[in-house]
Amino acid sequence: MAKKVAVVGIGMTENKSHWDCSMPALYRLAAKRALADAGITMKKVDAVVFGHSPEYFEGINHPEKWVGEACGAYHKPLFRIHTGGTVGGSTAIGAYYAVASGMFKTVLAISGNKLNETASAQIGLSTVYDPIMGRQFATGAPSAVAVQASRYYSKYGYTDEHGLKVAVKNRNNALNNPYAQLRIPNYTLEMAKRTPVLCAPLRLADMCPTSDAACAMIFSEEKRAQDITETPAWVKSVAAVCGGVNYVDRDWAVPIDLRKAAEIAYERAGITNPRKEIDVVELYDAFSVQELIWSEGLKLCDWGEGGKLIDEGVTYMTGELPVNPSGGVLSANSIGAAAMFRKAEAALQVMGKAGDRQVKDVKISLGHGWGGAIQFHTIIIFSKEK
Amino acid sequence: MPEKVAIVGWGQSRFEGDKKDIHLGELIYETVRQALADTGLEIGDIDTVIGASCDVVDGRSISNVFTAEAMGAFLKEESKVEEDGAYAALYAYMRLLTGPFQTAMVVSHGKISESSPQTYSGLICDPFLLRPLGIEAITSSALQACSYMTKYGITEEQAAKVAVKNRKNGLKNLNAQIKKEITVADVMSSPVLASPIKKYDASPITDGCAVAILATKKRAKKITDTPVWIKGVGYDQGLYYPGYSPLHKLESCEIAAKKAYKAAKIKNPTEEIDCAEVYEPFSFYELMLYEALGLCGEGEGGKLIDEGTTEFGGSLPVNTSGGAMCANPIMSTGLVRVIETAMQLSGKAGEHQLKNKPKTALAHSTSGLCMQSSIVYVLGV
Amino acid sequence: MEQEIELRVLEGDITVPYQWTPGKIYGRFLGGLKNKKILGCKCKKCKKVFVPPTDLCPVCLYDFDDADFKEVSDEGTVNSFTVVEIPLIRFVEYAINRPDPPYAIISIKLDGADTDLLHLVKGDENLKRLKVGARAKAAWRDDTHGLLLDIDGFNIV
Amino acid sequence: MGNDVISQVKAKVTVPYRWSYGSSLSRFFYETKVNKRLMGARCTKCGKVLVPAHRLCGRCFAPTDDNWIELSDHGVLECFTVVYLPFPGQPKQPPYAYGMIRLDGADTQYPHLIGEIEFDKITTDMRVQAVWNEERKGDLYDIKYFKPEEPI
Repeated sequence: MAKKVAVVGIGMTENKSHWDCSMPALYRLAAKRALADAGITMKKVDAVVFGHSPEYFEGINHPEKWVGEACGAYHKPLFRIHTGGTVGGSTAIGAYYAVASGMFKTVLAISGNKLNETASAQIGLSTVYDPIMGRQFATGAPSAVAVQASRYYSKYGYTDEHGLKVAVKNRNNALNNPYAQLRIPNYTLEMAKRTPVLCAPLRLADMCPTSDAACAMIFSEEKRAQDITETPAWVKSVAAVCGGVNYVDRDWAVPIDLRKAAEIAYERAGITNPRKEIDVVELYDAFSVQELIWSEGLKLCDWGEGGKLIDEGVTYMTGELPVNPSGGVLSANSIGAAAMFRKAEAALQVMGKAGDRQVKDVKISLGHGWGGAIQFHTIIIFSKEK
Repeated sequence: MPEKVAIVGWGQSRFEGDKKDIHLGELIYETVRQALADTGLEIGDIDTVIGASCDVVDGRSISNVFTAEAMGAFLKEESKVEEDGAYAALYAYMRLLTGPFQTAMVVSHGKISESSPQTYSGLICDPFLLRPLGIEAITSSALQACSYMTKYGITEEQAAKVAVKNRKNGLKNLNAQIKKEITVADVMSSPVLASPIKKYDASPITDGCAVAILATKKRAKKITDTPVWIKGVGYDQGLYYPGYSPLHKLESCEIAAKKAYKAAKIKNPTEEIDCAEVYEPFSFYELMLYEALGLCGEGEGGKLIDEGTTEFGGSLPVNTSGGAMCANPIMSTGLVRVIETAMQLSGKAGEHQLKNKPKTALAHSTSGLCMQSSIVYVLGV
Repeated sequence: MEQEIELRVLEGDITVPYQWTPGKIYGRFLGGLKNKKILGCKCKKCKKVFVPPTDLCPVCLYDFDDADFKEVSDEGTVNSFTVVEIPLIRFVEYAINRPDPPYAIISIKLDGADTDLLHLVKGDENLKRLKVGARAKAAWRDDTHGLLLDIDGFNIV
Repeated sequence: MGNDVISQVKAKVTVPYRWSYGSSLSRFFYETKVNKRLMGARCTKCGKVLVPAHRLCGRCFAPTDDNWIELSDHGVLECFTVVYLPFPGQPKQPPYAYGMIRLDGADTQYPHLIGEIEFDKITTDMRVQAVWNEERKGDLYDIKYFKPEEPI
């Protein structure tokens, strides 16, 4: 049966263009910071789970081979997970299972990307589209999510202003996050509305930036976790569920795959009323509108009520259930690390170590990620109490 | 960790050099259905699915985007390991040890003919130090072969014997791609690819898919009368830059094997292991693997093949399936080693079943240039 | 099915222009090549000189820094080699590129280094004299770009 | 001299591929090329109709019926985008509009371009119809684009 597992150390790099840093050095920075945070060395780490998103972002196949030793993996067990945008979440979940299985006591999960190794991340992202069925008119992630946005807005009668309000909320939250890339003082809805439409209905303001970043999390079993830190973030449950793209009927505005993941995660964590029981959520808002859609999938509100959350101020830092205090993916997106940042931010919140972006009295937090053609979802629920 | 998780069923596609006529999704779908039929399970009985595939092989970034549904993963707890399927089986094993899952399906696939082993392996190279030289699987392995053979006085004929042995074994394997008996002289006279590696020292280009179904102890016994238990598994990653490594030995494999033996409580592998399936992309690697796996002493790989110990009728048969020499479906080759081992242990290997049914056996896989990473399973009945 | 339908394929490629960041360690090694110098990094813990250097000593996990750089000889001993006979797919295009086969890839320990550098040997005369244990010396290009192939190859001494 | 640090290494990577259509897509695009027909396949379990016709239903993991169904080349535009964002090597030059079209008789969506309409007039749930290319090669572009449905 599953061992109790906690996060005992977190390391983040800044999200920016790391022009002075090779890809191994970028991962190294995150790994070192996580070890320092836990106050341990690699000697105490039994295995590494390595995450990295599409190979064509940096043009490196099996990047874990080159980059692994920068994560301290010399003669350690290491395997790599790759599930697209949610890889950081999948990697953290992989490390969770590596510990929960009893196979290892302490495992380093690390994930990242260096999106600035090409002129545009959309070059690589467009190769996600099937070469026979759709790559012909791909414009990376923005065009896919714009299609999703148009469906969501029209299905429930919302407008692009709902998305832009999320963008403004999260960008203002990002001012409290030293690792965020977009930190724009006094960012207003008027400013967001003035940005150009890039993929209708999405404006520049609705979209995430292009970052280089890595994130690392150290998972430990119960006893060692308590030895390492007084503030472990206990993993209450994890879930990663796959949806359908081309062999199923699909309503882009209704993420049944995320709903399934949420139901699994809540059941395992003993959560019956997520809106009440969860104190803070970090979700994968690569595009503003997705915060509304994912809120529904996560059962923070009913289907079609996502827009109301932002209208009613529920998800602001001052609201009933703050979402993305870090500024979210809208303020920093390296893709490979982005979903791990969500998990790491959620863990920091229950540890009480989230600095200026700390929400008060967090007992339960949730970190989410999506990837693939918007069909892979990962969730980890953390608790302050064991 | 004895008898907690078992391999209970499997499916293998036909391994072919060029499955040009089959869409990747169709290939996966048919192989998964074959595995389900093997166990009598329905897709609804599978609790979690772990894929193994590669963006660069598929020419589709985030390779599981369009294949997950063909794996039967829709609305299931799914993940993807971007390594050989033997590593995906490891992750499935971890998941089964934790409680929420009773069954797991591991699906690995690759149609390398849609791209090339050269671009697949060449892109593993870093852009500064290795890639400018034309390093890829053949050339990096050739450097390693030179180093190993020079250090221990291993001859090209000894390496050729591996190719001869495995291709002979492959004749009896229905799934094998290469079915042609060759002689040492044939190997020696085949064209040089990168010295000392010649055409017949190399594994073929293979498209294929492999599926394994794993289950917890409780479920396994309900699914099959012949569960094959994962007795121990070890894996390790060594140094990346070939100029940093002692190329004459396979350090990561040595460490992985020690860990697997420890978990399985194997003290003397030569006595306790009845047969083995190893991933030998080039003939000489099998000799190096004998040493790294502790099946013989250091530098004695050549002697072991000379003595016939690892032949089909020998005391420690290796690659009774024909190994990678007879089919090397990239991303699946290692999982096929696990499956073939399970086939021998469960007595289901058909024409290539060993006469004395083995009780404890070893499966090996690798990933990266110069076998940088290795995984070793000890399986048993 | 009613009639025989041709099973189709789509031929294409994935083409991406890259601008890889070497960072301070690879970057300085490549900068050294531009100046026709071979630089390595000495690990403060194990004292080994890594040529070429990577960001850290992978064994000691010591992060290399500017102060750890050390110039080594451009001559050394061949530890391993392979003569490439088959044409390999050219999937990458740098400012300067490797030759067509036959050429050799060698693993060479330069004097003053504790690791091997992987590089090339070209030309019939060199290939004839190439063997394990042979001494070889870098042949520099006239025009250097800060790339590994600023060394055109190694000549057997 | 002596302490130069190279800050970037530039190179172009080109990886050739040859992707297989397989039997279903070969047959689907044979139909678009030769017969100007969009074919769907019905799941043998849930009865839903998939387009393009595929071998399996992802929801049920059941095979589809070999007897394919001819679908209308008219349908409803369920969602769409107008792309203005440019990037190097983009397969199609912006601006252009594309969306997901639920063809009459199908349960899944077919992706395609939207044409013959000003971008700001495109709406979700509008009826559209295929405009076929005179010269067809057996690919997605056997249809040029979908345009607003003409009144009958």
